[in-house]
Order: sequence, then C-alpha cells, then structure tokens
Amino acid sequence: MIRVQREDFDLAVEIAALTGGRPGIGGVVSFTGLVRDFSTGKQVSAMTLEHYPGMTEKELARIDAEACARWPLEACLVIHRYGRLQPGEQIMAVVTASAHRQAAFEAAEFLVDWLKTKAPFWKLEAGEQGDSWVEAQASDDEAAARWEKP
Amino acid sequence: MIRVQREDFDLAVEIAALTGGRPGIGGVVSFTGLVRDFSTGKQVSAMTLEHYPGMTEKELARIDAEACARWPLEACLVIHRYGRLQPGEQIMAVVTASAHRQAAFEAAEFLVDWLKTKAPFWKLEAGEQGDSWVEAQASDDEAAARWEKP
Amino acid sequence: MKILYFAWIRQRIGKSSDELDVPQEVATVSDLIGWLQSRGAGYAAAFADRDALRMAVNQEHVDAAHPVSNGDEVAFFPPVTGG
Amino acid sequence: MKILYFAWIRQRIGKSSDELDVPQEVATVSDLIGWLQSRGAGYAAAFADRDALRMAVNQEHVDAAHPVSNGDEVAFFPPVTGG
Repeated sequence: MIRVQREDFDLAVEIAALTGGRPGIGGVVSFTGLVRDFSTGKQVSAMTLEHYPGMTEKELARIDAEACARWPLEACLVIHRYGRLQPGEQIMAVVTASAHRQAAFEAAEFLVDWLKTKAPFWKLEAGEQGDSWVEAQASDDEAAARWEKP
Repeated sequence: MIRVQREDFDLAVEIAALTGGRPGIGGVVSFTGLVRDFSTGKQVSAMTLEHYPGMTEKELARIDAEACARWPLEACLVIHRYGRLQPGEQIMAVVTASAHRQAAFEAAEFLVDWLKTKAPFWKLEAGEQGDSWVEAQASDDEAAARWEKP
Repeated sequence: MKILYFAWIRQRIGKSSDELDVPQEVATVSDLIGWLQSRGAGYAAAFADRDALRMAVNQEHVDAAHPVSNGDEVAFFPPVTGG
Repeated sequence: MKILYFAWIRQRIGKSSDELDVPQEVATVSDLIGWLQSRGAGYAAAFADRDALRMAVNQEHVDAAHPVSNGDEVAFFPPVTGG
C-alpha cells in the first residue's frame, strides 16, 4: 500500500491498521525519515519537498510490488509527504510486516534504498545562506545497487 | 533506554519522546514483535511471558550499551513486556535513531538478535493441546552469532 | 507533447511545463533536449549539464536514447532526493 | 545461597526459588546441579538434560564451570525465548 500526502501521519495508527486482523504477523519493521537541522555542514531551517504527481504514485507502487514479490510479506506500507516541512518533522515512512523478522528487515531496507533512488521527489533546503537543492548521494546509489538482480 | 513492563505501549508516542529535541536525527528504525496465532503448526490462543526481574533489566541495559558503542546512535530504546498476551498484541519493540539510516537499521537488527538470545524471557503458549514452552530456535543463535566480535 | 520540469530545471526554465508541437525529426529524448536548448537562455542553462539530467517518458524512468512522439508526457528532473 | 528457577525448570521443581546452605564441596555451578539433583524427583527431572540448561550467577550468564559460593544468587532456566 502506498500513500503520497501533504499531511503528517501517526506511525502507531498506521501499523495498527496494517497489522489488524492479520494475526500471522510476528514482526513489524518501520523506517521513518525525519527532517534534520543540518545538511552537509549547513543549518537547515525548513525543507520543501517537490514531487511529480502521477509518476510518484506509480513509482512507489512499483517499488512496493517489487518488495512483495521478493519477500514473504504479510503487509507493506509506504507513505511519503510533500510540501514544506520543519526540522524534526516526519518526511516518509516504510512499514513491513512478516511472519519472521528477517524478511521484514530486508524488505524495509530495500524499500528505503529504492525509494531514495527511484521515487520522483526533490528536496529544497532553506537555510541562512538561502535555498539550495539537496544533491543526490553516491552512497544512496550504492545502497540501491545492492538489490539489483544479476 | 530500556523498559520492562506489563502494560502495552504506543510506538508513535515512544518515537516522538525519543526523537523530540534531537533534530540531528535523520532516520528512525523500529522493530515490533507481535504475538502470532500459530507456532510450529499449532494454534495459539494466548502467550504468557515469564522473565527474571533484575537480570532482565541488567541484560537489556548491557545490550543497549553495546549497540550504542558499536553504532553512532542518537537515541535507542528497548521495551519488553511480560505477563499474559493475546494474539496480535505487541510483545516488545526496539527503536534506533541516527543521523543516517544504515546505522539505525544495523543497530536495530543487532538489538533484536541479541535480545532474543540473551534477555531472560520465556514464552509459554496456550493452545488447544494445552500449554507448552516455546523452544529456542537455532536460527536465532545463528542471527546473534553474526554480531560476535572475532 | 506535454513536457514537465522539476526542481532546479523548472527554476532555470522559469515554468513547470510546456505543451509543444515537436518537429518530426525529434525522435528521441536526446533529440528533444537538443531542440529545447535552442528555445532560449533558460532552456540552455537547464540542459547544459546532461550528466545531471534525469528523464521520464509517460511516467517511467528512461535514458536519453528512449523514443518520444507528440502524444507523450516527457519529464526532465535532477537525480531524485526523496526518502 | 539464593537459587532461582524459571519456565519448565520451575514447573518441574514445583517452586520458583530456594534459599539453601550449600556444602563447602560445592564449588561450581556444575557441582551445585549435582547436589540439587539429589534433593528429590522434581530436581532430578529438572536437571536431567544438562544441554537444555542455562544458568546465571549474580544475574550474569555463565557456564557450568563458573564458581559459586553461599552469598551468590544462582538461576537455572531453559534457553531464552523472548523478543
């Protein structure tokens, strides 16, 4: 399941909705991304997330489907926000649920890695020196490449 | 931070308390263990968690300190419940927060693996065929052994 | 053809989209970039560094060799930085 | 010496703890197990399979060769299954 929204979310409510009525779930892994107050050495006072409506939903659905194809997940959720956020605010979350924890951990890492390199979002940071676009990191490409099939 | 308690917990509240006032946190990983309704092929109607008061707290604190020594964590929480639980209920959670996600993911996996093999808890499952103690799994020992230092 | 621009590419061009009739000889995304570059200084600046450019045709990531035609939705953007 | 029993070891012995004066020749956890086994059928059953036994002295995991003395808190339990 995927969601793209401006509003904040409550992780516990999302997990309860995802796992409710599925008593075969033994482990739930979540990753939540937060706005940091610094970025490559600069103070960040706010962050604006731009995205590509339409493609964002399709791309997240593809990534979600790929995770479900690769791991025996009982449930899976990707939420990503857009718009202007303050330091400390939640940007996105992935939640994976499985009978056993290893699948849930691996699928969550996969979802975050692919989302970071494939989902069409761009971060504009506001700080003392004005606005600047966050640059993509080679470490994210390397993390995503771990999951490419041979 | 560690907590051993009979009561349920709200993961979002715990994460908010853990990350509040720490705007250097970029990623939060959580693992939540739930009571499943089956176990090695048998229906489970309830689970009772016995533990060793005193040693439990010490052992969880040791594991928590070890995670903080190995990874650059901004915050870390282990909650484990005891007493009688129903299928679908939360048994335990670990939460790790770091500037970057890799540390948070690894530390969370480490915490769960060590907790499962070192923290003095025992699960008694109630089902149609009566009560039975859950047996330790070799897969958990193998998972924990990944983190032993050479 | 509907052409969308995001992030600093949008800012350099000064708008978020174009609706254009593209000449027949524009057969690939690469051709399209060359054609757009001639439309003014903003476009030239936006497309100056091809290595920094990512693209999608009909909302799927593609490379510059991908074919395009007038019914397509084409998007240009920097490497993504969500998550 | 305070001796604690957990899970099925507690059930087989029929109580969760003992407060015992242990003879001087009981120098290790292994000695203590041997001494306890002679205290009755429940103890014998609880300690029959040494491979299934885990132990702690003063709330730290130890192996059967670990020394014990009368001031210690010693605990016996099956492999842990929390998490």
